[in-house]
Amino acid sequence: MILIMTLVYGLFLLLDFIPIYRGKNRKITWLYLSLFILSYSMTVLIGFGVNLPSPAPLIKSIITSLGIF
Amino acid sequence: MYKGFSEENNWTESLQQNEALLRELFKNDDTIIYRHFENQFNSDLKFAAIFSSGIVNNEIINENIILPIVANNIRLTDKVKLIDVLKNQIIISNDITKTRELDNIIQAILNGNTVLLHDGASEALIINSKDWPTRVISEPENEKGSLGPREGFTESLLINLAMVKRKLKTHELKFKFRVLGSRSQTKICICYIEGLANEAILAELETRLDKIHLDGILDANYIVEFIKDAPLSLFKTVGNTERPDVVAGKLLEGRIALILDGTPVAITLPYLFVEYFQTNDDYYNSFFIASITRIIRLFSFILTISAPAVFLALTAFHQEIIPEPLLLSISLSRQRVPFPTIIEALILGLVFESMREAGVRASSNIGTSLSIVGALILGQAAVDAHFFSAPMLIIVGFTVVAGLMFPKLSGASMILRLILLFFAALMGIYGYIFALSGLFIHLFQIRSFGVPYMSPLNSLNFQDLKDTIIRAPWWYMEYRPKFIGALNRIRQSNGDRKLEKKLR
Amino acid sequence: MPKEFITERQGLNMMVLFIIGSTLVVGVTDAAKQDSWLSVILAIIMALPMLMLYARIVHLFPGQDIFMVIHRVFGRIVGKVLSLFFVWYAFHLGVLVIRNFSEFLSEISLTETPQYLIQLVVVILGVWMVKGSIEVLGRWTSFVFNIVLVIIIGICLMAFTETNFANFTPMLYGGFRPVIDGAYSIFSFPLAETIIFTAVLSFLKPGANSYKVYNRGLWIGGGILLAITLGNIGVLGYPFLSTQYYPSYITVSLIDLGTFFRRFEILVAVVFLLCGLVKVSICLFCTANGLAKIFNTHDYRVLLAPVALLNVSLALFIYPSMQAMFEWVNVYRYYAIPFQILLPLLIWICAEAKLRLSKTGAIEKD
Amino acid sequence: MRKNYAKFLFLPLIMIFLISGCWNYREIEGLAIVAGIAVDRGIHHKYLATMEIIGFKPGQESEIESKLVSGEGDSILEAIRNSYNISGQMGYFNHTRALIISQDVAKMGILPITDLLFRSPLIRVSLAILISKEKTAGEVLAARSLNQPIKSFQICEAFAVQQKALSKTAEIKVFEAVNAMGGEGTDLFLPTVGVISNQGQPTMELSGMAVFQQDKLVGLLDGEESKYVLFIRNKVQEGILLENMDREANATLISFKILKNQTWIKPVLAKGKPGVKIAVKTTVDIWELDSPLNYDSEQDRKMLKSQAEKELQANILRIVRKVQQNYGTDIFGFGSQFRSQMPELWKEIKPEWRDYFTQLKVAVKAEVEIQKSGMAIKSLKVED
Repeated sequence: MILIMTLVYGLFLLLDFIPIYRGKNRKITWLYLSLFILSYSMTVLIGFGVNLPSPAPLIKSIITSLGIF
Repeated sequence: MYKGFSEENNWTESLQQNEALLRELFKNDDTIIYRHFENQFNSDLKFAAIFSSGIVNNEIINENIILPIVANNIRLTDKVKLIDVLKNQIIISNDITKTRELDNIIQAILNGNTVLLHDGASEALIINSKDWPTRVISEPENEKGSLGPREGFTESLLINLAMVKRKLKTHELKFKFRVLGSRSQTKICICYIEGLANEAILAELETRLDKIHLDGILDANYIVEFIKDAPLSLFKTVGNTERPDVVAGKLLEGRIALILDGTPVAITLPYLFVEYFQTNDDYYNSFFIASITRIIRLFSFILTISAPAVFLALTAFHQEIIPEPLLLSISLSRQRVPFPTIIEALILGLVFESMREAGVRASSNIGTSLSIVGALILGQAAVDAHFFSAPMLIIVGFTVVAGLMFPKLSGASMILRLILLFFAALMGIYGYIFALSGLFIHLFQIRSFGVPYMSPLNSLNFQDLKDTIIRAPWWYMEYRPKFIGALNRIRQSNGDRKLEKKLR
Repeated sequence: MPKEFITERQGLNMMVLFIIGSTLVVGVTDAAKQDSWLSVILAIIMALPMLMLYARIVHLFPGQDIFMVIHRVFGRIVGKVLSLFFVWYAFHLGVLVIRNFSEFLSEISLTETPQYLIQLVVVILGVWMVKGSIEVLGRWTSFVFNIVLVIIIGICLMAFTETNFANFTPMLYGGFRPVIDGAYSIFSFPLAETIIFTAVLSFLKPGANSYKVYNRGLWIGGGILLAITLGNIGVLGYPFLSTQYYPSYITVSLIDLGTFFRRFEILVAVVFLLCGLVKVSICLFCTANGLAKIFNTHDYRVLLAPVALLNVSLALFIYPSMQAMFEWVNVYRYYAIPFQILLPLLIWICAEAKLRLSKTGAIEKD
Repeated sequence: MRKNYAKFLFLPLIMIFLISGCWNYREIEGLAIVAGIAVDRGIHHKYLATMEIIGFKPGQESEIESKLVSGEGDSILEAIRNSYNISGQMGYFNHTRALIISQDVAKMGILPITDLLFRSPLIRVSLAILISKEKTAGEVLAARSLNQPIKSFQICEAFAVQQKALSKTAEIKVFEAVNAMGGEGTDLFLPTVGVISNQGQPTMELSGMAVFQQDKLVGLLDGEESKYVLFIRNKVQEGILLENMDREANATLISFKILKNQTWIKPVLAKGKPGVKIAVKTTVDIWELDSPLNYDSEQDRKMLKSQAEKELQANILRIVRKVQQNYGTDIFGFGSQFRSQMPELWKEIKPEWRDYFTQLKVAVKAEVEIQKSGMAIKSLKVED
């Protein structure tokens, strides 16, 4: 999984990011990279079997605590 | 071009020197003939006719150039130069120019004109004596029709233009000439009907043509690859045809045609996806038959790109969809077949494609025996030997046959078939749908000269569909296609044959 | 970049496919059992004023999407925070749809194919589509719409032959409460999810009517939902229906046309694929567009790819299992209240007030 | 540039394909297509599952043949999986048409089996469930079939024949079984299949039905009795109706061909007690008459009609009584009729429905409409 994901991310970097990088808009470049690295690191962590905290139970507990559910 | 030679001072009044200059330029080109002759009444008047043998009309040179000059008693006055006398009084030709530009002279010789020099003049006369060897007008092999005009373009630009002109006798039909290719000096002609063709598209075409810097243009495709949109796409965004009637039809729809010298193919643009499925025969046949065949063509296209993929998806992923009798018979025929279905499909596809290619390249006598060997013997033997399964053979064979319906799409459909096959092998029918979605996304993305490529198909409303999936009767097609002929939408009055009236 | 436009028809088609997208297979709630078709009707009526409100927001500021509206109404700082809320909602919705998508496919057929692969393919197609501009999405949608419509009408007609009308009786056996309960579920998923379209319909051609799009989209999409629900109940009946996660798929699998033409359930999967793709694309578009507006960049397209990849990453671990996913549908109806009802209401009130107060900046009304 | 590079996104997809291969890809000829499953009590374990697999005889002209594989296990899934060990092939259940359950197993309860069936995405919910009349279910699959090499498919064809010509039993699909078990006010019945001797060889035969209380088998009905159950369930489409005409002490047997049948069940409340009115309307043709009588006069025809009606009413009533007294399970779905037509009453009587059912007053009104008498004007007469 990590292999395939890395490949896909790499290709995105190659095909999608390079033109943006060349566009010399630093804000976009940083925004792009930060989102990109965030998602990649999540993927890698999942690939290594780390249990990431999902937002779904959190939202559920918030709603339950509000007492509607 | 030839800058080194076109220095003004090289061209003199001396015939000998001028000829020497030309001989230097055309060194080692023995097709250039230097014919010297004199006037029979005044042997001081020495002339030389220079032309390239083989592409000139000997009769014109003999009868209209040499004969009058030799036979006439040329009287010279001081007021008039000899060269003007020749031009205006002696030489019988409809196209004659006076020049002192070396460039023009060289071009003239190469184009088959005759250059007349005479001693004591610093100018030369260029007399039209072109007579290129041309093919007779015949029906194009690749775009045959069962009805309608039988003529096809030849390699001669002027003959081609003549054929188009004959069909559209209007002063609004415009021909703009251009020369492209630094070495080939190919003449191209932009044809359009003023008032119908979109000016913006015309301007866009001109700017794209301006950007071409090629040294030789031997075929229309040399230009097509420069001017087409989405250059990496499998699909053509610029059309081509070998038939003058098709060109005339497209011009009437407001499209622009590009006719090149030296190739029997005209380019039409903008080109839309539906044009793959329109043939000239559609318009000459009854509209019922034309509509049915057009629908069949559309289905065949879908089948030809997707049959192997769907078959693979069904047999290797979704066996639950196949009804039991069919499932059992497919399963039965695949017993003892060594290859996986996907490999089978790929190999068979390759075999059939190579057979098709061989059929195109081989001479026509071999073609029939090729089909017998290929289709009958190989196919039968392969199934008997449990090398391939019969259903796969049927599917691939059908695919190739259906693909023959679209000679213009054959390359694209082969690649599409392969891509769809890959995705079907990855995720079954879902992979196939994904790939097909991708294909349509691509088709919806590209444009041809600003016109969306899938134009009438993306909004399936009836007005625009009259000439796409079906071919409506002529009297019902009152408007030109909206996306192209927006300038002058009304094609015709309905000839007093409204559909409503007909239906009554 | 030249301004992109979608036509009214394309907007309508998008909305219909968006509404029937995931609900087609997941099925509407079964709180009301054999009366859930009543829930659908009720939900449509409930959603009508809400959707008109969304249409009003679009209409008040023609050519400006919800993020621009928020920005204009609430100013920079508050606007950005509120925009972030919407971006999160669109993003989260995209995650849910992607997860639904891959769960469905991996359940019915691609059992061994890893889900992330399916998600990746979907997302890549979505990115590709939206990258070609919202126009491509519109054209593609209206092309697909016809196919989807034909399939759904065909399926409904065929299902009609297998329908057992006894399955509908008795009406209102469990009372009216479950019906309302179910109606609210359908309201929040999928009808009021069309709040997303406040960011899409700003691309409508000038002169197009956003009310019309919302109104017709609701009726057509809701009508299709109703037809599907009726078919499911009529063919399968309770209690079997309540045991199934993907009732439409099972319903269609029971349809036979003769002995050879059977097993049309693949068509359901195909329709779901197409609708899901539209839904994912719209969510992607909204997320990227909103992010671009928050960070003051003009081209949303550059952000599509990272947003899509982030979608996939989150979709991978948002639910531990399929049961959790379906359980979450119950949470979702409460979770969605602020995004579907409260925020739009707030925006609408403030926007009206702002427009009334500052006549100078007012947009001429028709 | 930006406009066109997007299509390169196809590349990663192709690459994914290249490095990952295909997960769900399975060749069609490698499938062990399971046509039918028979579930029995095992010797060492709880269940013994016998599967009929479609096999192919090798040879130049390959042929289809039926193969049986069985395995034991404490759950059905385990039993099925254990059989893979013997055949060396994974079973493919998407084309499974029939599931035959032995009576022993059915007495223990079929809930685990149906659960497996509707849970699995691989098994179709249109699969037919049957109960074996023989000692074991495996026997049925081991019997010969005449037309189809695959016995389970033969069973399905027999169901079609039943529907068209006999109406002695009816196909119950998984989802119908689940609805009958889990629905309010109805109980489950399943068709039964047995082995009879045909030309000296054991052959499978479809007839009769098994009656269930909740998910447990409580008894069997023969073919004739089940026909009248189907009459009440409004599931008779075509078939034959044999009537014994007791006319002037001449026992006469008439075969009617049922053309059309419609049954209405109306729950009523008579004197505070729930009851049921059954109205049957049947259209028939006379097809076989074993007496010289002709029934061509108006009076004769009327008499024939009333006789037939009486006979039908008596038969229907008899089966209702039998089920009420012997089994006490509502295979007729009377309860569901109360539920849909008198929901308020149903809410009251639902908890004690079984008691109510056994004492339910049932009134039957049958109407037989004789349409034609075939092509013959009169019956054959044998002259002395």
